[in-house]
Amino acid sequence: MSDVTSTTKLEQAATKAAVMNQLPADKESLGQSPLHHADFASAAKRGAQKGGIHLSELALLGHLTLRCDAGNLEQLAAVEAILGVPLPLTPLTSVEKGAYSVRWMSPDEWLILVPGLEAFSIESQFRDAMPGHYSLVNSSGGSTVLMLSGDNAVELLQKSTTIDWHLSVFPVGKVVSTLFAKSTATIRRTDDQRFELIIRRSFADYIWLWIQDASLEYGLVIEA
Amino acid sequence: MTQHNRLTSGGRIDRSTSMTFTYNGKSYQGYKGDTLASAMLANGIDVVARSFKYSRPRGIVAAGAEEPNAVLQLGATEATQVPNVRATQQELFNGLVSSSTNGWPSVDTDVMGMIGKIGGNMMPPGFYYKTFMFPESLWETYESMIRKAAGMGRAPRETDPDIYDSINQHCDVMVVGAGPAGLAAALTAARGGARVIIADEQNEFGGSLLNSSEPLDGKPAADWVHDVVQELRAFENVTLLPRSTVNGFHDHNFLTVHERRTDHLADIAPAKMVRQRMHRVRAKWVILATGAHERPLVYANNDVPGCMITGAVSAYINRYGVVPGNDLVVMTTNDYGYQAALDWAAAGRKVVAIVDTRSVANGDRVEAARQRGLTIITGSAVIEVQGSKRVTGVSVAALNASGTQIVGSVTKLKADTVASSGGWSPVIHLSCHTGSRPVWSDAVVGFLPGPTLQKQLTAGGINGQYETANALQEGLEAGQQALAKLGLPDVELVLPKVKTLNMAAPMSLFHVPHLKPTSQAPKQFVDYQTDVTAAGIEIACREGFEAIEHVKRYTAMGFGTDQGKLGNINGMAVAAKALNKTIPETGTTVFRPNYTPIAFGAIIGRNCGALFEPERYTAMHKWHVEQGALFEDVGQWKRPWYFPKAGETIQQTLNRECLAVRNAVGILDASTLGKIDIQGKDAREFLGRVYSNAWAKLPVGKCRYGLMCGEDGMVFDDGVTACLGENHFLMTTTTGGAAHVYEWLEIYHQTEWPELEVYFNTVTDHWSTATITGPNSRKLLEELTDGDVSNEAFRFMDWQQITVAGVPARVFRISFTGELSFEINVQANYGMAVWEKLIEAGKKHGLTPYGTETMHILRAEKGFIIAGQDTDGSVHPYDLGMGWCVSNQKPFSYIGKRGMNRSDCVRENRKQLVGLKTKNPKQVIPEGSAAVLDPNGVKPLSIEGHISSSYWSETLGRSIAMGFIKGGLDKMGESVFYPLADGTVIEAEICSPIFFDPKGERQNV
Amino acid sequence: MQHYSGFGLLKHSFSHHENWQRVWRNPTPKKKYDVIIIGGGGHGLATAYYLAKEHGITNVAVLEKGHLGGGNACRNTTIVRSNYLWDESAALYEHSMQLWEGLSQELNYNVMFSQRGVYHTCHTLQDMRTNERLVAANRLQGIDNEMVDAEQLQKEIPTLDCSKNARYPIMGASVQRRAGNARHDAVAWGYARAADALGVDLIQNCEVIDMEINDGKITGVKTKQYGMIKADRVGCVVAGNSGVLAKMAGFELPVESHPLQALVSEPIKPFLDTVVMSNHVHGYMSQSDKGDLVIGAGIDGWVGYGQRGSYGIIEHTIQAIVELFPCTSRVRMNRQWGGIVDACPDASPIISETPIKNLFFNCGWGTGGFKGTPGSGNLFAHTLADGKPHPIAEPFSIKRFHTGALIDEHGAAGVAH
Amino acid sequence: MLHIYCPHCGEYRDEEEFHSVGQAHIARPLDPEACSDEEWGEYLFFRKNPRGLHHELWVHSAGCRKFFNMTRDTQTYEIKEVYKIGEQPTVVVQLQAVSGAQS
Repeated sequence: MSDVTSTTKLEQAATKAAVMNQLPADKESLGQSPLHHADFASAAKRGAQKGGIHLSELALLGHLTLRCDAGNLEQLAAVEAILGVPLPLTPLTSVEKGAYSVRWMSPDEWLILVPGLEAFSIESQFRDAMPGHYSLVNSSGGSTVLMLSGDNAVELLQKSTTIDWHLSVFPVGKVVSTLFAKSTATIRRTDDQRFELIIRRSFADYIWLWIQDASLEYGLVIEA
Repeated sequence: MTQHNRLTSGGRIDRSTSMTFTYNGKSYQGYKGDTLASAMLANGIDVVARSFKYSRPRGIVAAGAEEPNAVLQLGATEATQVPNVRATQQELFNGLVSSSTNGWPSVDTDVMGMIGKIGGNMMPPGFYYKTFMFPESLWETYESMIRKAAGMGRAPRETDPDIYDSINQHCDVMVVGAGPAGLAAALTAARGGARVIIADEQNEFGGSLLNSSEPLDGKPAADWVHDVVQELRAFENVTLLPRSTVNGFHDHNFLTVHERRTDHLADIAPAKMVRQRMHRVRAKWVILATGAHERPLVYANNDVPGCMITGAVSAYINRYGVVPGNDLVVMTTNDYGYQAALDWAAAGRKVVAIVDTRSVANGDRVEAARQRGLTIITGSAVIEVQGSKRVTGVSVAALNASGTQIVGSVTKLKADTVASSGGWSPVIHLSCHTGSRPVWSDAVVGFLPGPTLQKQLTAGGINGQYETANALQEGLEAGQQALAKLGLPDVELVLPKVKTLNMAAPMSLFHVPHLKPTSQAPKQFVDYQTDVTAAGIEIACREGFEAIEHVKRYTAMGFGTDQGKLGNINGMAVAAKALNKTIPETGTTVFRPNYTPIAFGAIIGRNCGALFEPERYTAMHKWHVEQGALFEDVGQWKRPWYFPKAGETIQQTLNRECLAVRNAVGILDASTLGKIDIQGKDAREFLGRVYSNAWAKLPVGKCRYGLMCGEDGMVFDDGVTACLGENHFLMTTTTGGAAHVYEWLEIYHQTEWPELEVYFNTVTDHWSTATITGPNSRKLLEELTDGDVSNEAFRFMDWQQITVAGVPARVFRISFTGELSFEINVQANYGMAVWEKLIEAGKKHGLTPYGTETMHILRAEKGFIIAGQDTDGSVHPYDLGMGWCVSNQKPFSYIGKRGMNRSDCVRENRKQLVGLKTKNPKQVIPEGSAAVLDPNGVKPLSIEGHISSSYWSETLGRSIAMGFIKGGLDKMGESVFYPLADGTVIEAEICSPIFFDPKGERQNV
Repeated sequence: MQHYSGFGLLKHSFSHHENWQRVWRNPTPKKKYDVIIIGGGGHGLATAYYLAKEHGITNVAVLEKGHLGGGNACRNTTIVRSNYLWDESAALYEHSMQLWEGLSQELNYNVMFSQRGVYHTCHTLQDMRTNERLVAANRLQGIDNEMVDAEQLQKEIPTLDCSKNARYPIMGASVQRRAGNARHDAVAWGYARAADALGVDLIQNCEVIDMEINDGKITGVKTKQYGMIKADRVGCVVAGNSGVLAKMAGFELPVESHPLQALVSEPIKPFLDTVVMSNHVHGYMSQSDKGDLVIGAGIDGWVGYGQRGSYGIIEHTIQAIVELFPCTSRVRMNRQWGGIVDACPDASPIISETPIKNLFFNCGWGTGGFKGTPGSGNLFAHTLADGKPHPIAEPFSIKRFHTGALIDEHGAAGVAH
Repeated sequence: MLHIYCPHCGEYRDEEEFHSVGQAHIARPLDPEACSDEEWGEYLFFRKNPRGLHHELWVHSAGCRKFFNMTRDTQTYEIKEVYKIGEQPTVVVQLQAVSGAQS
């Protein structure tokens, strides 16, 4: 475990960065998502089974932040080769294939979600194959994913953000980074009434409190 | 009690649902559909308030948002008290508890009223500026009397049991007002496919149509309203908001709409319901269909209960089935005023006379009154009212053609109600909110909305179009215009047929003359709520307050909770007359949000209590809570402050924690430090530009401390940055400074040096950091790692990738305590697992958790600064004695270099950071204490500096302090003095700030 | 000047108040003045008054583009205090404080200066350190300021939430008991009336549109309504519009003009008998003699001359107030408004010479200009009379932004007010 | 509450997502050491502060985190244009007639 810098196949690669597999062998029992203390599994059993808001957590996924040049065709090709999907270059769009999904975050930034176990492997593939100036950062520990759905999901988002969620301007697949109450979130519409919220670890408890409060009039169903 | 003013039929109330309410402790009945005001009038309640300055009895004047007098206290319990509720806007519910707000012992028999009568003459506008000055010492006594007398309702003394929230809305067209114009506009826009929101302050849509007996398409107007509302409801893209007041119209078509969801149901909101909701609306186009407010006329004793505006009389009769009196005199300058008399007569009560200020009156409504046999007195006015707690009669006299003088003799008539109409003022408030200045129209005799940059259309009464047919037509056109602007298809709308009435021109009259000059006549009120009279305005003008803003401020006109909705135009007219100007020459009056008052709770929504501001937690937060830690707020983070054991004082805890670190090992949750991942071939160059020291040669595997300065050379943050790879660094920042440092790096990269190949990513939340520090820390780590952490294999200021408790970790051998230390960083999902293993394994090594306070003491023993505590934006690295952290050899002029070389920054005698040892080692100088050279000098004393950090050091068995002293670095060994609040003086000796292990040996073992 | 008193009110009541004299004349401007003061706000009027009163210079005109006291003078939240951190500022604001005391009598106009105390609540350890430093400094500067703990604070202000339940529990507060409020309009009008009585010409509706500058020296100003008016010296006291006037003179200032908002509740019965400010949760409140809760908000982050700001500031401010005073949740907000504040990078004002000879600027008071009104006018009058700054004003030169000798009062200036 | 078009995200967002940084186009002197105290002071502190058209630097702090420029009327608050870093404004103050300062 002591090789600090990964050796790169492309000697000319501009970025010489440290990469490490951050997961322990015993990852299942040790890992605690930012909402571990909320114990969604129990809440799903004990709590309401009917309501206008449904909420679940996709815990311990692999979150990778890629920064590179959207105009660099070599980089784009490399990314597509690794992920099997092209980077979404249109602002506020996303692509998804199988267990991989990529969100446009900024003109030179994308957020890639992969199964937790694959983060290191993907990261290593980037280090091996990605040419030119870029950065790739594993941010899996820094955030978690909430899935929000239900008849009142849009209203809850209206209470929490200033974004226009009307389907005519916010179609399925659109993604925004925005303020969520007094925190931030990256929110993607995955279906007419289904949304994916990527939130920061340290704010997770606040957002959990906020969502419970904002759901009061609709009823909140926790899904394991 | 009987509702003796209630009609047996008619109106929009539900006579089958009776409701009980109390007013000033007495119980009354009303019906569902009543407002509190209509129910009070039904019960014959005349006096609803005592006036602010003169304590005169006051009654209900209006039926809507413009009501100045009926401002009541509501609430059945202490926690649900609401001050200053307008009875005309409060729907009646069963169990409503209300009371008047001024008057002692009661509003009916008020002692202050006597004083008002006697002392009133000594209270011209601005009297308080002219008196209460002598003797100077008595001002506070005078003032406390003024304060007790002022104010209206009272705030509750208990916490609000209700909740409020806000919701963000977007639409193509926001229609404000659901009267005929608003409904026509909304329907047109909706049919054209626009996303529409229509809001109205009343419980029902319909606006003026609800108060009127005028048919549409030959049927009651309510039928048409009902059909339109049904159709609007059917559109998926239309939101209907009754009981919702558009209170603010802000820049870029942003509107705040205040919806009252439960105020009509009960004193407290039913379970799970929000009491009020604020809709924050961003509209592509706004259609203002806000209608108009009627103006009363200004005449002597026009505030005696029973004096109303004519539209209100019609509204009470037609909408609520209440006739607010028996014998009515109408005074009007226009045809609309006749309607009240017609409605009154239709309700079967006596119309004493219609006094028309015009010499000729021949419009259709006038004819209708004639045909009904009502007495019409033309060319005359009610010049004075008799009565005190209710009108008993009026004095009528003939006027000259311009209405400026009385030309005939005075006739007295018996009456208990006077309804006056001076015309209507368009409700232009919202159009003013974004700075648009209204424009006077002689034709309308009122102000119209002025030019604006907002995407705004207007329709109906706001444009001076008061006839239903015109309002409907304008609404339709506004809807069509909005559709065209939005690029949506045009639609046709068949408007209901309304009988068009012939109208005679109104007379431009505001202030009715009296036999006596205004200054000597009985009071003629302009603004009821603030007790401003025509005479008062004349005095203000005479004294030189000539700008309308001066007049308003000097007299307080328009500063009430009704914001002068009734009185402002009349006041301007009185001022214009006094100054011999026209109204527009006098100035315009601009309205500001809110249109009507809003509960604080509704403005803040859920951002209160537990949700006031986020609490940020680390991965180990739950453990800290379970261990009974007390927390320090650092930014939004909750950091463990110290971990007391049962029975310990804070100082005992700190002593224990400090000694544990110095003698065994301590553990600190350092996860909150800002962390920024930096990658790219120019990362190293970038670091050299943003830190004051050198970074070119830092090898992979090493860490370095750096200072960050602004372009002014002043230190604003610091931290350790590690070289992870040739082109890869991990920067740490202070907990509070993380966001600022990140934005600062980005701004330089994006705007100044985009050519540098470097990317920054915030990873603060991604890594969890457990710092173990103390002589036993290596032993502890060795137990849990696969790596070689010996001093030979793992040097001070190195970092290594090893596993800790089975979890891959980046471990930094850096020290903020001066002890052997390891900062263990793992992916935060595993932070708790590693922490718990460390705690478990640490038991036998004497591992002690410690918090920020102990961290502060330990670093101060070593003389390490805390940015933000030992810096204040006015010190550069040399002031901190940290010239070693500045490299002037770097080729690039790093940020801060030029700034710290400005003339004031290089002068002698700057305040410099030093250590301070008290002569008496047991004395701890309070932080913040100011230093002087001569404690016996005369104030103001020149301050030599202050104490920035000060603690009891259990390790050293004495107090230690860091602080600033002018030229301190050259004054080692000299004494300074700290005079304290209690009069004692602490003497301290200037010394090095490194109190412990000055050679730094302990961290290198 | 007609004397004002309670007896006068009684006397005039017999003549129905028909015989009160005008508070000020409405003169037509002369061709030339010894001194022209641009800006008829509180500071400008005070400057004119002290020029006439203390320096005997009465051939003075105040040129006001609108009406007297119509800018920030009537838009502020009327807080008066002198507990600033650095010696330079402490001297400036304390000078002002001493003029406040007795001002009503001096002007024979009740400015309702009420020393009901101003508290700064502390919610973090850093807040405590900042305030303890301030208190310690003020004690040596001869300015009253003291710390009170949370328990004592709760006794002194019963409606303030001093419990441990708050998001940022109150740990203590500093209080200056000589601080308080005054009636803003009265200050402007009182100075105007007194200046007018000493012969100063107050010219309303007179907008300066250009300056006559020859060889780097100002000789007059061009006005929209009255054309050129000559002057030996010109003092510019126009707060938010300082940048616009500086541009006329051909230089820039280290100043930006931002919207600053404030709001009032409806008038309610006595609720708060002092002033409470919280830098940390960011809001402050007092109660006016009329009963309104007067609440101050933050400054908008962008340059704005529209006398209005963003609604978000209002929301955040009221959140802070309800956090501090939870039982205000059902109290209702009546009205909001905005002023234009000219803020310096170090949160201290400029009372200074300029690159143009005989042209002087008094600006940059940022969010705290009201309290400075008497002191500012008094020192600026001295500057205009002597052609060089008063010793107390000297550190407040524009030059400090070149040398780096800033007087950073962000900590003490605290919440925008 | 301003409504701001982010040139990077390509849509309007509420002001709350943005942060105004101040006057735009203030380039850091290329050779700071060659600047006098006066010049450095001007760079640090002295600003145009116009009533009217103003070019400002903003950042979409809660969105894409990119900086951009804006031309805005400081009197009416109307946003005339947004443009990316490195670009020049197209809406500018018309050159005024020679100032009366020399008259």
